[in-house]
Amino acid sequence: MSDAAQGLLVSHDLTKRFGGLLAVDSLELEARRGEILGLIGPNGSGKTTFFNVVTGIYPASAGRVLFDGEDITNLSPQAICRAGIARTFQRSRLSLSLSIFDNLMIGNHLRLNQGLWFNLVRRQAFEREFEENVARARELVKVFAPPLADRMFEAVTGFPMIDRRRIEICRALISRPKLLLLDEPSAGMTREEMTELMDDILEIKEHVEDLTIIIIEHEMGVIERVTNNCVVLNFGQKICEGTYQGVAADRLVQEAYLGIE
Amino acid sequence: MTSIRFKLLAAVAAVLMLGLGSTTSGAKEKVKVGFIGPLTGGTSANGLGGRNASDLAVRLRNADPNAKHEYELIVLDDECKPNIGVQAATKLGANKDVIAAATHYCSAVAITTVDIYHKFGLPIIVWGAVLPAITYGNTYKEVHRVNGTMINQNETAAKFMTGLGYKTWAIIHDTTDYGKGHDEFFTKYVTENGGKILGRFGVTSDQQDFSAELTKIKSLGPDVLYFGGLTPIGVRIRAQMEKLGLKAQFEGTSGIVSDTFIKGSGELAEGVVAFKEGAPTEKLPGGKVFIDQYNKQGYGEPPEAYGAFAFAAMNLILDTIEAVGPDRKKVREALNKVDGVDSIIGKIAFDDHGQNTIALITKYVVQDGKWTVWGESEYATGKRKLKGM
Amino acid sequence: MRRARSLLASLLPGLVSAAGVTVYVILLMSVESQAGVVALLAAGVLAVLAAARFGAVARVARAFAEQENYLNLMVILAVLAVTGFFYEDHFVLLMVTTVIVYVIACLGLNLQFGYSGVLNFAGAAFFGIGCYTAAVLTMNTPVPHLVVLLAGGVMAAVIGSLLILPVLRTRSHYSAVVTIAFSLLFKIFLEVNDTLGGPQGLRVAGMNVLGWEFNDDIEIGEDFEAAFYVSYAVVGLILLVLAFALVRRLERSWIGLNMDAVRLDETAAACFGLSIVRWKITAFTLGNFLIGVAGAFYAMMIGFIAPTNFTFGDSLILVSIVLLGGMGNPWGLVVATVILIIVPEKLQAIQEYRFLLFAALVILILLFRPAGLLPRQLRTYLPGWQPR
Amino acid sequence: MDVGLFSQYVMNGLMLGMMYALVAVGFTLFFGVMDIINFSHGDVLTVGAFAGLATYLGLVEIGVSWPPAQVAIVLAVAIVCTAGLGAIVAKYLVLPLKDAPALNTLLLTLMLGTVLHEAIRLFYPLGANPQRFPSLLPTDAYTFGNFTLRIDNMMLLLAGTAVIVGIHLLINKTKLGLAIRAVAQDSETAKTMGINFTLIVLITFAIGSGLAAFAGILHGLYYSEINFAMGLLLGVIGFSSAIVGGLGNIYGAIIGGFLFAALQTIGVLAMPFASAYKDVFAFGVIILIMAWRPTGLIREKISERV
Repeated sequence: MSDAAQGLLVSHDLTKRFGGLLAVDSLELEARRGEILGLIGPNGSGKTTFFNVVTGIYPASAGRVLFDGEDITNLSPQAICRAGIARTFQRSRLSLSLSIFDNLMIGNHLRLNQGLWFNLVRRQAFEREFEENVARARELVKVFAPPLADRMFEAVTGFPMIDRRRIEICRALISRPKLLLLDEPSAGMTREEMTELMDDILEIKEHVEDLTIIIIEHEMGVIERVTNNCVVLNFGQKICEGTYQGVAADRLVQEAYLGIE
Repeated sequence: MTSIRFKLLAAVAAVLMLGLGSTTSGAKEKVKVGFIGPLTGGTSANGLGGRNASDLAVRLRNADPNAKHEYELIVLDDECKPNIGVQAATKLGANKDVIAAATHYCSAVAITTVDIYHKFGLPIIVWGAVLPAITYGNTYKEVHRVNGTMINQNETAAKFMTGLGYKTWAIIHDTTDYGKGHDEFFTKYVTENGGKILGRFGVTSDQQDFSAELTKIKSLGPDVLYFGGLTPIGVRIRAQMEKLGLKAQFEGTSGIVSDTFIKGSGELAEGVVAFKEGAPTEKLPGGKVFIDQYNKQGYGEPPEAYGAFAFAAMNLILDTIEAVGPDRKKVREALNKVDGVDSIIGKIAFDDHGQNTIALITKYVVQDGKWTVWGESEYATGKRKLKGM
Repeated sequence: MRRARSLLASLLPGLVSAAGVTVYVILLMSVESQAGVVALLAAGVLAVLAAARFGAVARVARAFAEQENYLNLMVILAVLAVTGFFYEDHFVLLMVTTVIVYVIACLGLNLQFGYSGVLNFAGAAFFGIGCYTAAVLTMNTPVPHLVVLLAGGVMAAVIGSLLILPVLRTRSHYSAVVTIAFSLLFKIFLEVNDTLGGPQGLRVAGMNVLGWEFNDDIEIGEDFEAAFYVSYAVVGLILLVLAFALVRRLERSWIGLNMDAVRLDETAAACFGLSIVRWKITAFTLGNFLIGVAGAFYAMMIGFIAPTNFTFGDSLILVSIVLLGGMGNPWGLVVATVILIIVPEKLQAIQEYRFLLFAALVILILLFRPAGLLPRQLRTYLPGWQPR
Repeated sequence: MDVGLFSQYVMNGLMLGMMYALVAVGFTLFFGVMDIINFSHGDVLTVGAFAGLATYLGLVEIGVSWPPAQVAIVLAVAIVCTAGLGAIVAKYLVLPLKDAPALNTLLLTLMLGTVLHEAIRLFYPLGANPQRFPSLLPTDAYTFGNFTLRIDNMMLLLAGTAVIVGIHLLINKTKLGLAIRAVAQDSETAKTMGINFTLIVLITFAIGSGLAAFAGILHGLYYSEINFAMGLLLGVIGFSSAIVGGLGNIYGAIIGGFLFAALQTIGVLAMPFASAYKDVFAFGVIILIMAWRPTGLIREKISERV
């Protein structure tokens, strides 16, 4: 039984060191259930490193990560995925030579029957599972990227950045995570695309109840429009938190980040 | 659709060409004989020499107006690899037009393919492979060999060297069947004759650096360094002995009796001893003719150590076909009965296993940049001395 | 009726091309004169180029994709047709069977680095393990020969598992060195070690299944006699069909997808719960198993094996076949193997220059057709399945 | 074991290790700038050695017989030849495959190596046979018990050390070295900072390949013999050394080279009647090291961006 008052994801004193460099420094952070939390800060302030430690790609140097009341510090990426966290990557990490459907099924890995016997011999059962998942994937794509629904069996290489970003978000969503980590979804997009993207994110929130999102962004417009709360990092430390308006008014933040820009 | 039309055209063209190819035969009946040897890879020099020598035998025969048949030589490469050898042997064996063949320099290949010749009933004469089991490991009537085995070679070598007064040996051999076989038989005969082996070092055939082995040998202090292997590493070992100040006498096997060894070692070759089956070609009846004719044809490669054997084997095949006609069974029977036939490598006589029993072994020493027969060298007369004598 | 006709129409390009290729191969194998071989090869290349120019290749490819089952059957029939045509000719049948064996081994390699990205430069070594297993078992034990085939595969997989730890822990170039070292070590070990025949190698008994002696020519009645290689060609073909089906099914399942995901991006795959270790081990072990089975079969056919058959150079030839065919495309393997095995054999004129030309050809293909002769297509999970 | 013998083993090991290290450094340089393995490196070494031999024969032909001049000209010609070859390889074979999978480049360079040594075998006069390499250095020898110290070996060892130190200085102390390191660290950033990426790659390949020619001549002078296949095993061992040391790290390559030489020497010493197993032993240890340290003894900096 998890405590409702406690956030879905909580980090205590979380530290990540690379040699002499403190990438994340004693970070205390809390993402409350159902909110969209913005994570902002200048380049190299430790935002992506925080995601990587949470998802198990890097081991933490010190401190703890609690998810849904459970300690997930230093679990393998696979175990963390099983616990219900899914993510996107700063530089799009889709498998470009595969189809949209294939990429979605990679995201759907834990819901597919992975037995050798099932896959090789019980082809009729496999066929049923395949058809079910085609339907599921189409449903999901129809909601978040309608034009792509009829092109699910084309290679990802052929699609523009905004579509790839959508596919990547769908890949993260298809596993029905409790927590979605978005790492700079607007990178490399035009103004119009960014607006579409913000609509998409808000739509996700509308369709999937209880979903908690942490979003790393440089575009303050995106942060302002979609987040409920913000945490500002600098040199791996939290320097401020609150709503966007509150944070933007903070003197420290302006000095560290907004002022410099 | 286009592709089909193209293919039809191609087929027609090919058929035409086949027709053209086969209309050139003259009045004489055309008979096919085969040659297999390593034409690529590390031992290709010997294979190419053997091929040229066989080719020479066929050319000379075709130029002879008294010959009953016109001969065509089919040459195949075994790459010194057993599996490729099987392909080549099958190709010859399955081709019923091929009456007989001179085959193989590499023992590992020959030992693999003898079964195939037996299966297809193709009589063959081995022209270079020295492993005893090729003839003695079976009772196949199809398999013959003109060159001697490494048994004869090492028996002579061991007796000769112990006779000179050498007492202790260190052995370096390559880890191919050639090197390992020589190691085995030399050890056997040298121990029987009272010699002692102080150390034995296997090296791979592509090894470059032997300093660790040679340093160890230096500390063992043998009278003689026996090397069982082929020219390329022989050259390397000889050079590195010098660098490390190893003063032992260098003794080789048939694998280093080549001009290449002397060219590669320069002045260091002086006084190296080695043993080879057969008498020196130029000393044998017809040997001089062979060398003259070989040079006249302008082949790109020298005949090397076993060219004369390949020539003798091919000549024997051609003689037999002339005598009994182009029939595999008859040729096989006739070859089994060969006893005391003259050739450029001396008299040939096959025993029950098809092994040439009159396998003469000649002792060589390098003198002034030439492989010289021991008895004719200044070393035998005492004018020059081997190391440690 | 109309259905039958439309089926025929969609089958036609595939049927015609399969028949054409069969006739072409038969012609190529029969031609002896070098001029004939060169003319045929030139004609073949021109035909393919012309066909590609006029879109015929694409049509054939589509036919194969749509009517897979029929056309797979067609290809099997084509191989049988070649085998039947040359039923007396030992040498041609040996070449056909050799091609079959190479394809099986390359299917194994394809699982490893074509799908899962696990580099293996020791293909010839695992092939050799299969061969040596067959030699030891057939000569010293009464184990039935079909079991020997399995044992060859199992041995290769088991010995391969010794390498699993370093192979799993290392990536790309680092894992290349592990298998290269193993490949060199394996050959030297066999040469030095005397219990396994040393450099001379070992004899292997011919295959015998339920009293059917493979090494005897086949005689039916008075007049009909066929080369014993027919037996090997037929059994080899059966093995090939099984291996091909296994690899195809694997590719067209979630497992094939997992392997692709592992190859393309390990980190991303791990974040979605894929066990990198599990799928790499599956691919490596299964691949080695196939290579080992191919080796055991080959050893029984050839009858004698020696370490020089299993050098690093031989491993490279296997890798080249997979790369040239088009990584991950089993059909590409078949085409590449036929070219790399048959063409040098027919072109005797190039004898000493064979390796040079072979290497130059591989370089050209890598430069100008980096995805191989038949690049891999997107996955179709079910044969002939179309999204509705 | 007495001191003389021990010194002899150490000396042998040092020479062998030097040769491996020189080859390994080339591998590591190429990897640094391009993240690729240039497997033709061993055969480029062979080309260098044969170019040197041909130059020597030419010099004798035109009457240059003063050994120091011969050594200098042989080295210069061989290095220029392979440096040019290296740059050509980089420009026309390696750079075009920049975005292809690593395996493609690996196979391409392996095949290029085959082309190079097969070309020597077929087109150099009697190229299939081992060739005698002249002794151009003084061959005086001093003997201390079981230890034979030859002046030429000593000179080769010193020359090799000097070249390795020189490469170290070049990489760490010069502007060119800075540019090479910048490209190695992050070619994208280096490009934005105005470094001519292509030029740096070509120069690095020229340097590395020139180094191979040097190693080839060293090999010829030390062993008095060269052959078309000498680069094959040297290439594989040099590559293994670079990997075991840790790719992209010059010190790693040097350590790897000497480690491999030590393993082979120890293999012979430890197994007097089974010394043929020494390569089995050496490669076995390499596999174990890879299992223990998957990215080499000196760890490669993990620069993967997630």
